[in-house]
Amino acid sequence: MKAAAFDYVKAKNLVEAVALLSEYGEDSRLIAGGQTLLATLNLRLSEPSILIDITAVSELKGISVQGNMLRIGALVTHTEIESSDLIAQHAPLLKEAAPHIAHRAIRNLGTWGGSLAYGDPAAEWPACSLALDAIMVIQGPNGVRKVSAKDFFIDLYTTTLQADEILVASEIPLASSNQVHSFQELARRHGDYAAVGLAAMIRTDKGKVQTCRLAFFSVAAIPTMASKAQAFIEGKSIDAALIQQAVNLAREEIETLADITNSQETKTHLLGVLLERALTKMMP
Amino acid sequence: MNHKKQINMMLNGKQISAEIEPRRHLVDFLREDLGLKGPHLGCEQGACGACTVRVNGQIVRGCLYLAVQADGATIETVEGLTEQGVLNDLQEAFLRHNALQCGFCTSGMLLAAAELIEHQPKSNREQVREWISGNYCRCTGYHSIVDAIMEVLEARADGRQVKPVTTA
Amino acid sequence: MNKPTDLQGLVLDPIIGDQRYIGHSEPRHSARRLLQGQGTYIDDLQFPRMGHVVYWRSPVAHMKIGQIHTDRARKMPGVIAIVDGVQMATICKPWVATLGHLAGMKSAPEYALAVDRACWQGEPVVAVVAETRAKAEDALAHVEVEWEELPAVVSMESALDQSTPVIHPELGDNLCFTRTLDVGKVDDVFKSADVTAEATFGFGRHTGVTLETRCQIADFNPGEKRLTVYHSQQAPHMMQDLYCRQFGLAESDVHVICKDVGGSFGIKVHAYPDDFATVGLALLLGRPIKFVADRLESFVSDIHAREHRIKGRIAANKEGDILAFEIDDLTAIGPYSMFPRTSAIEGNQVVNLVGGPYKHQNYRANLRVVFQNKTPTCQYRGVGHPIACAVTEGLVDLVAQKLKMDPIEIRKRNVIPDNAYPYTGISGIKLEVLSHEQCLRKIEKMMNYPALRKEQEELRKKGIYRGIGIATLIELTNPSAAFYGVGGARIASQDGATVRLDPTGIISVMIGVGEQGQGTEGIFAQIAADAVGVPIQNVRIITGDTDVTPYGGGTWASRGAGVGGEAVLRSCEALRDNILKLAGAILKRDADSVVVRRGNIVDKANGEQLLTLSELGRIGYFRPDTLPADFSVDLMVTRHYAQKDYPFIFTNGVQASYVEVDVDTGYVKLLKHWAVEDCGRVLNPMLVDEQVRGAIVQGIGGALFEECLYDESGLMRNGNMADYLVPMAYEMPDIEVAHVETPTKSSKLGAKGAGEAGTAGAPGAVVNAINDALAPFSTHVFDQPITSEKILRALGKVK
Amino acid sequence: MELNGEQLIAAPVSMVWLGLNDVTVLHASIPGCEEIERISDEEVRAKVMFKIGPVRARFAGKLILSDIVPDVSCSMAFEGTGGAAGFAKGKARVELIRAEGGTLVRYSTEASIGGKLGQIGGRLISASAKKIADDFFLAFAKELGGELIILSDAKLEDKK
Repeated sequence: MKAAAFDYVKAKNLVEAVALLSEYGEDSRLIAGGQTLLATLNLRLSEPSILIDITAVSELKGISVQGNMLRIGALVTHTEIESSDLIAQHAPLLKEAAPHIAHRAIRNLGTWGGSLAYGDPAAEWPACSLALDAIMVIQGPNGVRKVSAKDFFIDLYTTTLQADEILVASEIPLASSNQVHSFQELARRHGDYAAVGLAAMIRTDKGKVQTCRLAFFSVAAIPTMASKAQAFIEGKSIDAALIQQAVNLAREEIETLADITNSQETKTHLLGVLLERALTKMMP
Repeated sequence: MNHKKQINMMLNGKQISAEIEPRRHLVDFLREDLGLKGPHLGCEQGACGACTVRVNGQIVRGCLYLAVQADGATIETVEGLTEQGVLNDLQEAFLRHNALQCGFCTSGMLLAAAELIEHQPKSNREQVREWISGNYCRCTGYHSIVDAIMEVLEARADGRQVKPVTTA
Repeated sequence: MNKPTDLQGLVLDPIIGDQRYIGHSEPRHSARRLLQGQGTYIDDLQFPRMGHVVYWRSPVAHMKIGQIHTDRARKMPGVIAIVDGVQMATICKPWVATLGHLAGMKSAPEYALAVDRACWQGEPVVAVVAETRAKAEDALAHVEVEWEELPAVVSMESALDQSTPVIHPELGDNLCFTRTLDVGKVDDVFKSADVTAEATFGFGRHTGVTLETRCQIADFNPGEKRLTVYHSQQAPHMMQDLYCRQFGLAESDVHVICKDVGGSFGIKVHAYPDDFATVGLALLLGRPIKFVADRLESFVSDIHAREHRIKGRIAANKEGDILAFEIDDLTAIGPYSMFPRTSAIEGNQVVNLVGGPYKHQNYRANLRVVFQNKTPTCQYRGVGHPIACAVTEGLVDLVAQKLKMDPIEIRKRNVIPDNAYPYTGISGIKLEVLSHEQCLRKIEKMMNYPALRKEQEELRKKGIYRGIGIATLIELTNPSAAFYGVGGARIASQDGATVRLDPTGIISVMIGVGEQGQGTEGIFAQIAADAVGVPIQNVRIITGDTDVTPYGGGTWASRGAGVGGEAVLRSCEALRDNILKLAGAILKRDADSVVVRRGNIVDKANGEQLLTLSELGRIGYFRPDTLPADFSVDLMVTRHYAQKDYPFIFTNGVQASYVEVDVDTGYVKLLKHWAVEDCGRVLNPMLVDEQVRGAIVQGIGGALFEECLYDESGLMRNGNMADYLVPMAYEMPDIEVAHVETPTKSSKLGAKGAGEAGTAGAPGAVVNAINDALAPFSTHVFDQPITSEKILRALGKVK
Repeated sequence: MELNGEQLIAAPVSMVWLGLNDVTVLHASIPGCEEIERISDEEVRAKVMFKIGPVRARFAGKLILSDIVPDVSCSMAFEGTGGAAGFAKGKARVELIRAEGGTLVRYSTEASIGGKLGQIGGRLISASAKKIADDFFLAFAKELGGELIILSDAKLEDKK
């Protein structure tokens, strides 16, 4: 399976990348890690006329702390996240999630930004970005705009990114000392897309949950927050009874989609199991 | 449509340049244009790992990386890494444990294992299994591959050389 | 160096005076080139003027082919030719794949490229040849085939219904083959038995997923009118014969060469429509044509296997004696029986093998093999065994559970005793000599069974559900002509080896059994080195070339070591005798007074070194004038071996699996796997271990992960490597292997096959372990692959 | 794959019916529609760019209408080929029901995706089909100058 012919251009900087994107429009595709795109091109399930390589754009690189936010550049690879001390310190959920993404050779090239921009409902980073209240930094022809993760993913494989925009980075509030997380994923084989997954984070204050984020992936068309369960948990102390009620709420509120081997009902069941496990783990 | 691009790269220690179609992925370039048949194609969708090569010191799926992206990069394949360092140790251990049968996955498996040995020298069997879980082998059932990699890890931890396999 | 430490259990007497290699874990030295990326697989070969073919394949399960528009495609850059089924049929005859000894079997004529109709998603319809693969794919996108969808037969359950359309009307119905076997008094026994148990066993369709896809290069030289096919194949002589017959060529004009094969497992022992089409293109175009299946077309065009639904029941008395088995097997094979081995063999094997390890005297089996519009199925590693074993062993565990008997105890009580051989199994199979009792004792010890049971019990109290599954098995190997030859298929069960002493003392062995990675080259070198008496590095093995090797069957049905190895042994012993005669002539002494040891002729009595083989070679080849006038120097010898004592030489073994089931999620973790196998004389323990391990993992694949999923219109939904789940390293357990050696007397070597038994036993062991883990919930799962959803359903957690 | 659903459109039945039969409205409503042409009362042909995630495939297809009861219901059979990418085919039944606030469009669809897309896309094909249906009705409602009133999500039933 060989890709159909296309042209290739490498952008030197962000301004040029945005200009190229505007110039070539619909027929062009951005290539960063390329781990989804190139498989699609090899299969001829997409035949763009030109690829715009953004891997040299320095504005998209690097992990840094800026004020009370952790900035993860769109080009940061899964491997970089896995091995970054800054991530381990300020967004440990991501460090825990990273090894679940495919396999080493893919993590070495695949990027944070690529994963978010595709918004695959079974991918880890979109859910993690929801759980951590990430803010997406987006560059368009008319400047920069910021969108919170919860407004970023709008439909299957669809984000608020416009055709002429590039995801530059994400900003994540630094993990506070009262913050704990849990990452749960069920996949039939290690590294496969999840059957069901959950990125969870809570902040507690005096034994009560102050903030609760339960972001499920591979349950619906987009990464999905269990907002009723979150609201139910917030302000309360976690105990076995609360966990059971939260599980029931989450199972009710999330309308699951079947996949190739799991029915809706199985997914609903499994998301509850993962929630129970996550909450139990995060219980003080 | 002629979109051919000029590329230069360091391949197995030698500077090379070529003019290629952007659609050519790295392994097709290595195999078809340069005659390096060590990396294989098993799926061309990034699932099997047979095409694993090293780009700028890291393993990648050679079918999910364009040759044109390798402009300016350092590329290493099994051919270039054979008989030196970690790869040589692994080759001897693979032979001793019969950690290959048909050999089609082997170059990819060796490069994946080499990166493990460099990055996680204290891995246990489970961690070895996790690391190579992106490389498909239909023949061995993986047990002997894990044995072979463990032998190299243990030898290196003890500061020992992996013994070469000789004939009886 | 490199001497194994695992030989304590192997106690057989040597077969050769100075046996240094046979029975030892000698590494496969020839594999070194593969480790260095220097193998020669088909896709590595490049020839001048080579064209690359891609196929337009049917996108639907069943269609009428309308007009084929190729004008735009022909104008694409680099296109060499576009050929359809009608044109291809002018040079390649269609075939009907049946076997004479499978009474009543039927199938329909099948073409290299579909003519008029295509009957499964993936059937090749149009060939596009271009200068490169990419250009061929570019042009393929512009081939337009008008098609009209025809009703498809998808479900095997309704394939024989009156209301279901008949795929090939000339056959009358969708029944390919049926067989009934009824021995003893099954009905009476079930009526009066103390206990009976029954279950329905499902087996998902799966496929081989060789890492190297199917591939070949066909080259027709118009000058010499000779066809050379470089093929990733298991049976080169069989393919030579088929190309001759389908294209009307003389045997002398067809040359098949198999170099390195990147995995085969039965996937590459069949003759596929696109094999013939690629050869046809070479003949039409007079140039080399390369076909390398891409992964997506592999999933819909490589043979599939194992789509069975079996209703089974078992009867026993209260003492725990198994009295009877009964099965009803329904299996679907696609729209055509596969050429030339046929697709009825798998079901037939199931009938032969169910209950095989046991001594019950009542058995009934009913088999129906039906056509449907899915990819054809055929023989794939284990052929019927994993199905028969899972059914048998599942039923045995069910009845043991009812009797509250330990699974090992019930097996010990019921297996055919080790001293009862030769024995005729209830299905009529002839068993030369097996060792079930010894194997059971060994595995019990090896896995420390009582301790494991205790651990299981302790953990259950903590809500951790582990299970232990046992599966005994028999496996047919070293087939005689009863497998194919008697049915009219020109597939050799015999194999030959030619061995030559080269002038410098090198031994060259040419043999029809090829290397697919299983290590036959390695064991042939071991046998040759010992049998002639030379260091192993002085042996060279040449396989896979119909111009060079003796005529033989190739690699299938676990015959390489047992049949090929025996041919090597016999030819090498004959060569050794000729060497000794020549040594006698040179040394002017009795040939009986000298022997060959480690490359030298030595005095038999005192070991004195008399002559090197290179000196002997020099004299034999270059100075025959110094030898007696009537002395004939014959330093090249051929011997053939056919196993004729039994239809098959059966092997046996037992496997055990230890699993943990997460009863909240239905996920299964494989903790450990054990196998004791008896393949007769073990030629190389390491290689046998590795065959067993690889085969076990292939069996586990079917038990837990692999399945070709189809939608209701007959379209495959997961035909790619991300969604068809092959076993990967992380989920697989460590596998401990031990051996019992009961040699076959049908050969001097005493070796039986070892390549498939792992696959035969693993699914049964794993499924039984899962059901053992689920026992506290009084539920079972028998539908493979066992997914988490099926377990959750069994547990009542989802509907 | 089965896709069944209901959409409430804030427009009268007759207008919805006209819209469903107006190629201009359909052109604007079908996601990725590049060309559309009415061949006869019963047949419409279209070219559609199918865009989901990384996939872009151009389908050429036709829609055959039958059992037409104006303002009430119709059946349609559709098939489209996306060249090397695969094809889609199926049939749908559409009913219009007068409802409070507008027209209830009830549809039941059986579809299958074949070729490469079907072989690879299994994981998300149902979700993709639902998205296409949702996008269509959203745009369709807008075209009619009304709006889509959210009832509940279309029900997906994935028969294996």
